[in-house]
Amino acid sequence: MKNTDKISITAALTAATCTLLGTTALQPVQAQEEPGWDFNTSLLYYAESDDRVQDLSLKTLSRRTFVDDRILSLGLTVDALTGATPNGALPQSFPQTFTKPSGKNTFTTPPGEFPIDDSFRDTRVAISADWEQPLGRLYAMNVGVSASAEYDYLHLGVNAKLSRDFNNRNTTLSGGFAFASDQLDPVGGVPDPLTQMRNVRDDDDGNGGRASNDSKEILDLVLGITQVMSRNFLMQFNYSYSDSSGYLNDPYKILTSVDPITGEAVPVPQIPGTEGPSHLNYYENRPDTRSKHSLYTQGKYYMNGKVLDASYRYMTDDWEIDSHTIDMRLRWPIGDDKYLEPHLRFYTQTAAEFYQISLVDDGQPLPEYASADYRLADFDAITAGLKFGWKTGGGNDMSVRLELYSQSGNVSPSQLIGSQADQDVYPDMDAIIFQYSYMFGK
Amino acid sequence: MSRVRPDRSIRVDAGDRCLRGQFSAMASPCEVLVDSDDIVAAERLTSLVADEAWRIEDKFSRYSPGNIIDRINTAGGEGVQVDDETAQLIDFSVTLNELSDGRFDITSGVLRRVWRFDGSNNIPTRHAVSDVMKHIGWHRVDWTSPILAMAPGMEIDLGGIGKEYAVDRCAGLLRNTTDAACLINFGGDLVATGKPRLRDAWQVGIEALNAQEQKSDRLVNLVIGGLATSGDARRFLMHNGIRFSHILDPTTGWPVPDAPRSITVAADSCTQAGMLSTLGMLKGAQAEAFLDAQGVQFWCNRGDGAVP
Amino acid sequence: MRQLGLLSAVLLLSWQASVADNATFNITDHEGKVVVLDFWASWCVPCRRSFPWLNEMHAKYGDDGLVIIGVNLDQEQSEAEAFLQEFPAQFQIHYDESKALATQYEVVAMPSSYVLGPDGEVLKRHYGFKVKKQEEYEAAIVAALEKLK
Amino acid sequence: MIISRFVAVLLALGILSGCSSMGVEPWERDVLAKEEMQLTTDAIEAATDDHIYFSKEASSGGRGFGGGGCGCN
Repeated sequence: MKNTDKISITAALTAATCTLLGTTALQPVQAQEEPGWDFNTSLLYYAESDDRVQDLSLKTLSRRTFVDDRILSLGLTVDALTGATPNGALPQSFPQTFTKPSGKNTFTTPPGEFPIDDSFRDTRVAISADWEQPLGRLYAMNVGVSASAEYDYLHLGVNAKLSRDFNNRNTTLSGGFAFASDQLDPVGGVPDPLTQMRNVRDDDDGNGGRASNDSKEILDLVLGITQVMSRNFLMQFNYSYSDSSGYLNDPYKILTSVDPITGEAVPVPQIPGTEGPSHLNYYENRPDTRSKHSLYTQGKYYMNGKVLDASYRYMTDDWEIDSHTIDMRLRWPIGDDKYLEPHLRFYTQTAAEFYQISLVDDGQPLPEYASADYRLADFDAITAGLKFGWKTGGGNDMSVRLELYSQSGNVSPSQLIGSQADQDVYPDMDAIIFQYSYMFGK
Repeated sequence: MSRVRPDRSIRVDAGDRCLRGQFSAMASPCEVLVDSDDIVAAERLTSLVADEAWRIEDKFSRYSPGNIIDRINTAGGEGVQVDDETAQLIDFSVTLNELSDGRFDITSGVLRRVWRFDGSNNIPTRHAVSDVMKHIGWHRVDWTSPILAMAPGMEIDLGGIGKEYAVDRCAGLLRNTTDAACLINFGGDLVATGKPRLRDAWQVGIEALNAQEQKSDRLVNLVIGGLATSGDARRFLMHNGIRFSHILDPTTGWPVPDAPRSITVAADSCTQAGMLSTLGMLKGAQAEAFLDAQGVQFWCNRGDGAVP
Repeated sequence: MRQLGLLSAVLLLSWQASVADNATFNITDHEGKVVVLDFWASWCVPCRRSFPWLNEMHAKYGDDGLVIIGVNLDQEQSEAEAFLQEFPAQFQIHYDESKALATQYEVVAMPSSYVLGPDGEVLKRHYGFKVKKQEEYEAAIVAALEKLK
Repeated sequence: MIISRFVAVLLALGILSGCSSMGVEPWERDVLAKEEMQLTTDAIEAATDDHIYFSKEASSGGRGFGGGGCGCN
């Protein structure tokens, strides 16, 4: 049976209607759907190897487009975090015991393993609101507020951006700032920097005389240029400056103090009737200011249907960390409502000047700053992933992406003492990122 | 069944930045929105529209004994002479019958003798359906205008065209009598004659019943033209897990498989919008492809919560 | 008065706006009329929003001497026709294939509309289309039409 | 360190020279208007990545403001 579904009967139907209604011609219909809300929802499963951090996250972004391109965006994120990151202490050839941050009990790590406090549970809720609107024909502005809360952390932030078009919208200059004020309420109080890990206590207020909280402020400035290179090629260049000040330490991170010859953790005599750390370790300390500069350039290139998205970022800061990031995606359409998007990302960074894998118990005074947090070390990371997107029957967009992210550290031999040389001193990590997202609405 | 005298009163009150005349006709709540603050004129226009709607209802409704439809359906095979308006409606339905390969057929009303869409699971037997099919099919009708003759047992029903036709007829009347922009809405089938002065457009909600049967209204800004919806998410049958929509294919006598729950179309007139939405429903799974080819704006709700 | 080519007669079916062939456009064709040249393209969202208003202006002032011409700047004419199927235009459409007209009127934004007086001189220029500014655009047309009286 | 200096200079050059000559006419923006050609095609994926890398690495942001707002690093 020939397919009559695709034939247009509009002309015949219009003629028959005009005859029926006795009119010669009908004015063409003028109807347009009022843009309503459109929604972008996603479920993320992030899990690191050997049961370190796991995050199950639900994100929604609701956008309401008002007449003349004025847009309100409301964001909500709920993260359920379990598992924990290494606390900075080094694995030893013997078991080690540590006091938990709450100061109420201890946990023991078997030999050869990175000490991890797995009692870590956290639920994080983040909300954001953002208003975007053109100002006249050449300017556009964007203002937003954000807030997020965890059991030990509260973030409040504002941001604003102004952009202006030049030479027929081929060049757009934009400038923006973001200011955040965060407050930390660590479990067991704020540890005094570079002091020894405490024994278990049973005093009532739980903080053992420590300050209960501390705060930090972050100011971000971004200057950007978006430049149309050709009909298929668009580029963006951003310079951003970020200045943080206040309590920048991680309250739960420590450094193992080792014997200057053997490189092994120094045991701590345990007074009978008390419980506490089995070996010598100190809480970390970082400078209370940090200023970062970064240059970012991104290009989008259209190759009859396929879109290449490549970006490079260079960052340097006054903690002597330099980093390079290369990120590439290629969107490969399949038919007219599906696509595949492979993703490749390379990242490398140098260590912070005060990063060290351990302290040395040689009677000398402790350094002013020291941290064994693996995120401040010299390491490389690679992300490889694939995203598949498709249009649903109702014309909405769905997508699924699966990515592997792996970090590997490079600790310079000069830092290694005694037995550390033939031991694992950097907690390499692999993680999977699985995200399903569904865009529907208007 | 004694016919309760229908309430034929009209009421005019203040609508949203316009005057709103209300009455009921064709078993639907009807309203006329007039973009003016002259209450006397609004009353006159509302009664003008209401009288026309009631005239068409009395003339073509299946429930009014003695009207032209009743005389045709009880002629027992004799030829019946029809007036010009009826002839035009019949000619229009013949065109629709051709354009839809026989799926739009005004003789298919008798299928209701075997199909009752009450959400239950009583499906007629194959035998019962084929029995009633003997009385269906425009090809069985002898129509040489203005005489129409049908075998006994056959019936015609203009319900599929009547409401939209009435809306457009009333719009024509209003265009000739007032410059004020008006919106005529007969139970969801509507037409707008022009842009209201104080607003960009008339705001009309499309009832998109999604899976959880909550209404999620999507708004359309209508300036000129018609909007019609066909399909009723509440009328269906469930039989061993399969949902049978109430849209029956006159060429088979069985419900159209994979018919959407409802379709709303925007077109130059309410009649065109109504016909395209009905033909869309009859296309079942191909509804979207068919309506895309017609180059009209439409909203097809398949009840999966996602309406394009 | 700049000499421009002859616009071929555009037969406009009320419900099916067909795109005129790409003969060059000639302003003298509309001697003694107010012409609104509206440059648009199918992929441009604000252009889509301006069509209902242009239709309304055509209906309102068509017989007072206003001629609206939608100059299409799509790369492919088929894209323009697909757009017109869904958003019918009551006014004339001209397909500026060589983009000569767009260059001549120095179009800097999409959409751009120019109100030309009876002698073809540009009286008013609007870049972009803001629903909020519809009254302002209409006022410019009414002012131009005054010149015809 | 030399590479990073060189790269920084390259970028600065890119910024300065990018303005005048290049570009398209307003009616040649059909490709640039496509959804997949926007600088950020999936806002949630971008925010997710910014946040993950903010909590696992010492650098952040670049495209926009840093992924911050948590005690996760």
